[in-house]
Amino acid sequence: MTDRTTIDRTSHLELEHHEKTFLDSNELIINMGPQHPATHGVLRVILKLDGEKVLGTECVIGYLHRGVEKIAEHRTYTMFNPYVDRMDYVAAVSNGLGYCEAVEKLLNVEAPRRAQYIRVVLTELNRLASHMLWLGTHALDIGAITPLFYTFRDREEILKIFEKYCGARLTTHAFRIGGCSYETYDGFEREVKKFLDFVTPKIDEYEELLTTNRIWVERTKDVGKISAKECIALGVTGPVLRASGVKWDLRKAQPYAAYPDFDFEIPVGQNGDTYDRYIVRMQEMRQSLRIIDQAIGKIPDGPIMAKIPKVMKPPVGEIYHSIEAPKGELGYFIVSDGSTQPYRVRVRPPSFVNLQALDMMVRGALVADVIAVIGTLDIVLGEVDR
Amino acid sequence: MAPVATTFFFYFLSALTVLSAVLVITRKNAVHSALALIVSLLGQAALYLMLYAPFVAGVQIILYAGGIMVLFLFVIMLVNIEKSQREDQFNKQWLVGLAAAIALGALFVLVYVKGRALFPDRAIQMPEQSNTQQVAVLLYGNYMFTFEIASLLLLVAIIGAVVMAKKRI
Amino acid sequence: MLDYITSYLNSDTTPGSAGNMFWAFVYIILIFLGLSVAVIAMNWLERKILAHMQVRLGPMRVGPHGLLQPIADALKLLIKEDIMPSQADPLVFWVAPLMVVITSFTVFIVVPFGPTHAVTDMNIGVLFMLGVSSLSVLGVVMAGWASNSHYPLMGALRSSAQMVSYEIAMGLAVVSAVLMTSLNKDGTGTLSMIGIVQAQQSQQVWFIFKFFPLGLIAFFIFAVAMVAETNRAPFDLPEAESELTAGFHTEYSGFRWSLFFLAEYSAMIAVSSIAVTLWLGGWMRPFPNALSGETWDLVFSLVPGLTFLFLAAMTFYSTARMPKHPYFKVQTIGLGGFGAVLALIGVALFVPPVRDRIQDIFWFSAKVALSMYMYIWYRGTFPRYRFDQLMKVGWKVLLPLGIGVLVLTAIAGILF
Amino acid sequence: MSPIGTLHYLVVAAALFILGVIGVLTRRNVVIVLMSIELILNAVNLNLVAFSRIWGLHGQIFAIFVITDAAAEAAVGLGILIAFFRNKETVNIDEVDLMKW
Repeated sequence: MTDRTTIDRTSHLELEHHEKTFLDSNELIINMGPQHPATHGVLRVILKLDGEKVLGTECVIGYLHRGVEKIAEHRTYTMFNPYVDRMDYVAAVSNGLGYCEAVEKLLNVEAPRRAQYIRVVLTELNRLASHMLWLGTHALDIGAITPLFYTFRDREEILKIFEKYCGARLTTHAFRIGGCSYETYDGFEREVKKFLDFVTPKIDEYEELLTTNRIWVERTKDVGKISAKECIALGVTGPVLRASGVKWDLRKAQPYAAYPDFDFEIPVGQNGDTYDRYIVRMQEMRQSLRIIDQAIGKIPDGPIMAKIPKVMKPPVGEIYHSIEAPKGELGYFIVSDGSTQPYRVRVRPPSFVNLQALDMMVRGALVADVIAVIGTLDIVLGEVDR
Repeated sequence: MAPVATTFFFYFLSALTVLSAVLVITRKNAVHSALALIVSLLGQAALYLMLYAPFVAGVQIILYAGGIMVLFLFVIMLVNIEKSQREDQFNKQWLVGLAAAIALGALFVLVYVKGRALFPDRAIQMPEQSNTQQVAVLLYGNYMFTFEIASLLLLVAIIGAVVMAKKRI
Repeated sequence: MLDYITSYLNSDTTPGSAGNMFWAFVYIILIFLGLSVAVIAMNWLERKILAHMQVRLGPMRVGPHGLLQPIADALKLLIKEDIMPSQADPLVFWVAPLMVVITSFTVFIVVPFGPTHAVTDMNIGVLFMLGVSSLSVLGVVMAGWASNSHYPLMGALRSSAQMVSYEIAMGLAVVSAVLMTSLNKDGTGTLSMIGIVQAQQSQQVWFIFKFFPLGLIAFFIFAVAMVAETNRAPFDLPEAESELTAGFHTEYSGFRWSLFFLAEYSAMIAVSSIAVTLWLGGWMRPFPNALSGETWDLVFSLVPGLTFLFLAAMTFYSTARMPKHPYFKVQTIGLGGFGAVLALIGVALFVPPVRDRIQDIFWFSAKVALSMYMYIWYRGTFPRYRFDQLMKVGWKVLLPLGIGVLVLTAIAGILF
Repeated sequence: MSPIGTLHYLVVAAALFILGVIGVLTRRNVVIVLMSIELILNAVNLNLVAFSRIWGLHGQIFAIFVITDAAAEAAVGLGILIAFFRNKETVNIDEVDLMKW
């Protein structure tokens, strides 16, 4: 993608609009980003505008490229583990879970039950944190500044739990191949339960501010519509897909970790517009709370690490394992040549794939909608660029 | 209100008005012209105030400076002016323009000399505090029909402008 | 000369109407200073109030509770490098902020802080205020154009369309209030700001409650339109941070930017004072006829002093709660001093001659302050409108509503 | 009575009128031509208001009507300008030489 854009960034934009528009010579080409308050990092969107109307977009990415996949080829399986935290840095726990489970599958080991329960609790907490951050920034983009501070206040509690558990707040590196790095600290269950009681009314508070807010509904209803068919064609996953009415969640479709043990629902929207995505994510936050509530009560006793060799040499072969990250399907494709280092690691990041839908969603909309749609896609540039 | 320093303000304002009118027709950049025109219009509004016509002055500010000039600036921004700035700004008719100006000036002088009696140097005392009320009485009394026609004219202008500027209807 | 100065003191008109230039200048300077102080205070209050709405503290470092923060900001802006883009149009770039700031200060010459506390009383007061404040859009448009950059240009286009659209609804609401002034024996209305308040006085009702709910609806239309007119949330599209980075003043920095800032806040105060004058009884105290009589007059005349004493008490409470660490010694003393100044003002406001003169100004300012608080509240609550929705609200909701209210007010005026 | 009489205002108005005529006749930019027309209309207004001091308020009423017309003229004129610019990509008045495209 980057290559193509360096050659000719706007040619395909020109081709698709033969019809004459208002003051043709004054079509504006605007560079939104990489330094822009609403592009969630360093996304650069080239907008072709007719007044306020968007005629086409082109995403230029790679400003945060660190070559994570290449780095993997020169690290042992264990050494690469912390790197995945740096991809989707607001959902580092999910990244770690996906990688660890993929390698475990390659090694043919399974993490002990206790470790899997801890994993579920932490991953769902992380999903909450990610959705909270999304809600705050998305609302900020649309102009509501207050929800940002509310969500950050509550996300802080989650980060405190992470910090107590593993010492890090953002790039947690909470799991190890074969289990968890750390045993839970004293009072872990009590604190998580306290957090659940604390956060449940808070989610109502966010909804009170936004769900029936006239301006919020007008700004999000019928904005950035995408149908289920288009979603599937583009490979869009996660809440964006579910808001279009497809009941697809890897936690149910291909259960992993301890998810089969829990009872939860997959929230689904109908219209596939920004408002539905908002509702779906809000519902998902409640479902996450439900899962945590079930899991935290019955964390089994036992070891937290499976028996894995000190020097990891997976058998020759390849594996694709994907999990439901907060933003969609996060997949790891790992090829092993039998040595201590992976031959190739390919990450299927949800943000990168979802970002493809941007152009389709904003064609013919207004500039303000581009901001709303970038927000609703919930991209993290660390993950898009890797 | 007792007028203060009428002579000074008259000469100051009329100099401002006329000089900015000169700038309007000589500036290369259309935005600069518009800026000068705004100054000229505001100067005229002040002159209206000196002529005890506060309502006209208010209308001048709110409609001309606040409405029409915004429209002008809006259109200048829409049309590509960099190109038009590189072109020659004046056409070949400057001779005609000069002749017209001289002829008009001569006409004005002539009219003044011949029709001096038409300008009695008296002024009726205008009650400034009730100017708006009196204008309103005239506007909705004697000139009611004209007023309605003016509103019709505005309606036609709205429709005309929309038809002209819209891409397709 | 001294006679000229003292002769005005017993006059019962504004210095402008009395033709007394000395006092007119004094009033202009007083208003200018008061406005600057109000803008500085507003800056601090907005940040503090917004912060407390958003579960944070706001400025806390510069001075006790960040009281000196606006001054520090002003200093920073003044000594900051004033950047002009190389491709900008220097003249227009230079004139635009001046235009905005001059227009938003000029309107204050007709704002009546009291029956005699205005620079002048114009026959066309309201028209003058609306007209001059509508000139600020020219400055905005010029700023956007002169920056020679896409974001400012889009901000300028948005702003010109927005301001021109909302002016119409605003004008209709104003006309329906002006119509109410003509409901007296001789049937002559007035556009004069002082005349409008006097009309409310003689009709014994604030126009917001007149012909309920017509006055209320007109006030509502004005209240919405004035937010749009001053480019504040939720109508802050011309400077929408998340869309156009900073809209029309993206390329401005330092002193010129601070002029835009100054103009925005004084424009907010200006439109608020129009609303207060037209609908909220201007300088009149609450319930002037229901709670009339000497006793109530006395009670209400104590309110300004009590307000300041209350503020002082709050300040002293915060002073007592300051950390006892020696590091905070200067700040604690400063806060206590500030409280002492407030208390002193409060006590001074109880002295009968001062008390009588300050009454009108206090009630007017209190109503304006309430309106300013609403501005902050909107900003903390609402998301931003989209451009087409903004236009829809302006043309399809407020304009028909305004026409309807105008017609109904006229009918009600004939019937009752 | 101040030394400034009606005549002074008429002279200013005449100067504005002449400047407007020169602008209309010599400029090539349509926008500036339209602005010059505004100048002419304003000169007329100044005359009307100046005369209204002698013969009563009717001049001011006429000035208001002229301002109304100016608004209508500006709207239609700028509409035509945009239509013209869309087709010819220029604002040069010398190139307005066709009645229809």
